[in-house]
Amino acid sequence: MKFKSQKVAYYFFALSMLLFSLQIVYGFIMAFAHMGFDGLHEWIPFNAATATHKNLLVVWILSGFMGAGYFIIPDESDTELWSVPLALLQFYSFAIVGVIAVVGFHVGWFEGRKFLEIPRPLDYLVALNVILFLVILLMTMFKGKKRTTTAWVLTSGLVFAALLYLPGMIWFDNHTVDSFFRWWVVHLWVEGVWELIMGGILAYLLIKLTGVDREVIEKWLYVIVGLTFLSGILGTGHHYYFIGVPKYWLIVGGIFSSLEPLAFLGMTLFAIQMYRKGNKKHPNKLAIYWTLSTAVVSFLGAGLLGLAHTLPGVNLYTHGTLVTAMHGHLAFWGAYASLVLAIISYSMPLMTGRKIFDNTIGHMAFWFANIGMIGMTMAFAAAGVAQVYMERIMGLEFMKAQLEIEPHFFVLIIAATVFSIGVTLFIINFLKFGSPVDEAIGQGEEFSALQTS
Amino acid sequence: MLSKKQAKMFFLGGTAVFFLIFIGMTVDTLVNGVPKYTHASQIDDQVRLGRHLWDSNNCMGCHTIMGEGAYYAPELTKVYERRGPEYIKTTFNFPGGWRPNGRNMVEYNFTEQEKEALVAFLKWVGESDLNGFPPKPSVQLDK
Amino acid sequence: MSSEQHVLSREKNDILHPPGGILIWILIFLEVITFMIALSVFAYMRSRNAAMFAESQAMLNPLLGTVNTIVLLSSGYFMAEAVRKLRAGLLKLSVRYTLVTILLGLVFIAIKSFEYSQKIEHGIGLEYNTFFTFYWLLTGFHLIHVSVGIVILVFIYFSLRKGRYDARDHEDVETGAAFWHMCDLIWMLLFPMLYLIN
Amino acid sequence: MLNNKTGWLLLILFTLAGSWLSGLSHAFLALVMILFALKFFIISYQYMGLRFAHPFWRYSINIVVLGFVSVIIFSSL
Repeated sequence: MKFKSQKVAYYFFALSMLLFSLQIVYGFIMAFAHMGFDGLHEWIPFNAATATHKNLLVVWILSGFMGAGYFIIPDESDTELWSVPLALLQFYSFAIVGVIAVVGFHVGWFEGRKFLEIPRPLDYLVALNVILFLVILLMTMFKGKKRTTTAWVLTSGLVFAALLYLPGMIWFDNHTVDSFFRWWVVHLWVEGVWELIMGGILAYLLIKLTGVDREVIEKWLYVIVGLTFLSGILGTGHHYYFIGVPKYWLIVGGIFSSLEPLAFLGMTLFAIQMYRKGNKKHPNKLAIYWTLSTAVVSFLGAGLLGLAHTLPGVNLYTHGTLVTAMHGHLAFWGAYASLVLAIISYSMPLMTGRKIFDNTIGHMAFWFANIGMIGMTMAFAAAGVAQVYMERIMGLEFMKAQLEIEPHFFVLIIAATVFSIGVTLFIINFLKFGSPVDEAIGQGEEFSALQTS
Repeated sequence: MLSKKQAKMFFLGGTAVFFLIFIGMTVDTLVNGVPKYTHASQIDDQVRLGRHLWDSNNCMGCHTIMGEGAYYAPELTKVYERRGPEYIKTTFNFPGGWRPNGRNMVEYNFTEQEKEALVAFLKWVGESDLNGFPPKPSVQLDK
Repeated sequence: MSSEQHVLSREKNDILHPPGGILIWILIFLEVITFMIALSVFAYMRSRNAAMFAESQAMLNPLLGTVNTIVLLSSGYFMAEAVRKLRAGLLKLSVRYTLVTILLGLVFIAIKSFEYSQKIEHGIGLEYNTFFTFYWLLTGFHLIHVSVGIVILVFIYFSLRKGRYDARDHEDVETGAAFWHMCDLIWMLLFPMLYLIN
Repeated sequence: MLNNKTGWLLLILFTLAGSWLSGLSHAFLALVMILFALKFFIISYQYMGLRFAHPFWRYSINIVVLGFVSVIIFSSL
């Protein structure tokens, strides 16, 4: 850690961990309900559970991104954060809005649009909050003398993420138009500007962890985010196949979204290549593990599993089935959850001065979480494919098909237990670091000395 | 070899061009496509109220519509055609919550007008041209 | 061995240095393969509905298409010459050839626009039928590439006039030229598929 | 040896031949596609300097173009 103000990141990371564990709890509630055990129905009906599960995901990942922003931007701009009190204000208001939203879901306060269930009044608070966050970051960048590409890519990703939230806040009479713009938010987030953020954080981590020349990494960073946008923007078409828009979206969406895996493949090859090129190995093994697993698993989950059902002819049958859940789980885990865990693994030793970066708990957390998530993906895949065949091809009624696939949810719960053990271990490790201390300032220097030699 | 300037131009230029194409297609879709495909002229106050109820009760948290939503309860795009209005209306205020096949629906307290509105919304959805979704099963085991 | 071959063979056996730079070649492969996928889908749709496709194809004007092909190929020739002259140190000629390339590119756009306006006059839009959906999407995307290519060439033209490039340092010109040739390559696939064969 | 000018002449010749042949009969489909593949190679090898490039790039483009042309020809037989 170079600067005192980087400690703000810790609060966001801690909030991230808290919400992540809550999200898993709601995941279990839903999995049990799918198996037929919906004893909590009176208190937490399925629609409240699913809204909470999805929104907690978005909020904890955003919280992780904000923490990453507060950690990375001062380092890259070579200056203290513009204003620590404002950053803390932003943190507390963010947490409060999150709590209100989650409590609201349980008393039936919804907006009811997939992924954007947060009610409209809270949307405005979120917008204000994010504006404050961006102002702090941009002021820090302008204050500092250095303006690195990595910092720019990260910041512009965050700025565009905020801008793209706006189309989701307009009311449209027509459900189709509403759907259309809802995907502007959701798709252009996860397959567009969030990948800018991902690229920025990944580049920062690779620069720090491998010691490869910054110029080389940033040059390829441009190429990869370029490829992401080339395929991702028109790839939005794969959400427009069946919502009541012209047929040309089938062609455009089909072709461009099948190119999307190439961007992820580029990201994977880039990370592995840089890792192999770097001759100085950073002692923080866990951060390296999580960084590389982000690159690899995002290709598997977002790239390959996405490709598996993105063609219009296939998607006609798999659209709106558990096949989507299969892709969604591994994609979010690989691309974004692992990324937040990677930046946490990297920054915690620097903020607290405790060098717990190669311990058994950490390694077990890594393997349990990843293996568990792959198991969950396979359970979803089996359930989804069975559902497609029974419901869409053989014409069985929805509920009859659902009863047939209940055993897959048993497998899902077992895999999810393995996954949760991994996440619990990660959080135990996180707690072991304790809180950040001022004595840790200057701690990163020994690693940067390693890199420049 | 590749210079950083070229890479930057590739990123900025590519993004700008593709975003412009996307905007163009969006405009065409919203102006020429959607009104025709979704019978936008038939959206009246009933449908509007139905959609509002649909959203504010988070029906998408269990059901799917146009294939979007959660995967806990049946897909409702063609439910008007499949079940008819009376059946749909029965499910809303069913004492203890509708539970036909082992999965609980929330018990609602809709007025007669609200029920009508939801039915009107589902009817409107069912009449939209969705490019062949939901697909016709090749075998009809349940028919 | 001419001087041109000397310059080029210097980089002969290096996989990371194809002529014009590695980024443009990654892009060229992506583009060519994308258009090939689209054309394969087009061919598949045609096999399922041959009569409608043949009827629609008859509504296109192969003469305009052929003229446009010749215009585009000639512009490609002038661009290749511009790069060759630059390598030989003949900056003035290079500037002139680049200008001719740009003008021919504009002629291509003009003819294409005329063709488009005729189609629109007859009420043949994006959603007329499957054939024309493909026609508009494919030629439209190609036209966008041509327009982007012209923007790039205009930048190169002014940089050349300012004397930013010479016989030794001209990689950007090669990259721009490669982009321009890519438009030719794509058109070599589109033209026979859309206008000629059935 | 091919140069830019003869390349251009061949390109124009092949274009006219392709248009003319396809107007005569649909039986010339394969021939037309082959003419256009040849033009593809003239542009990439002569104009874009691919003939001086690493074999990787040359083989890749050969495989891609020949693969596409043969798919089109054989699927129409």
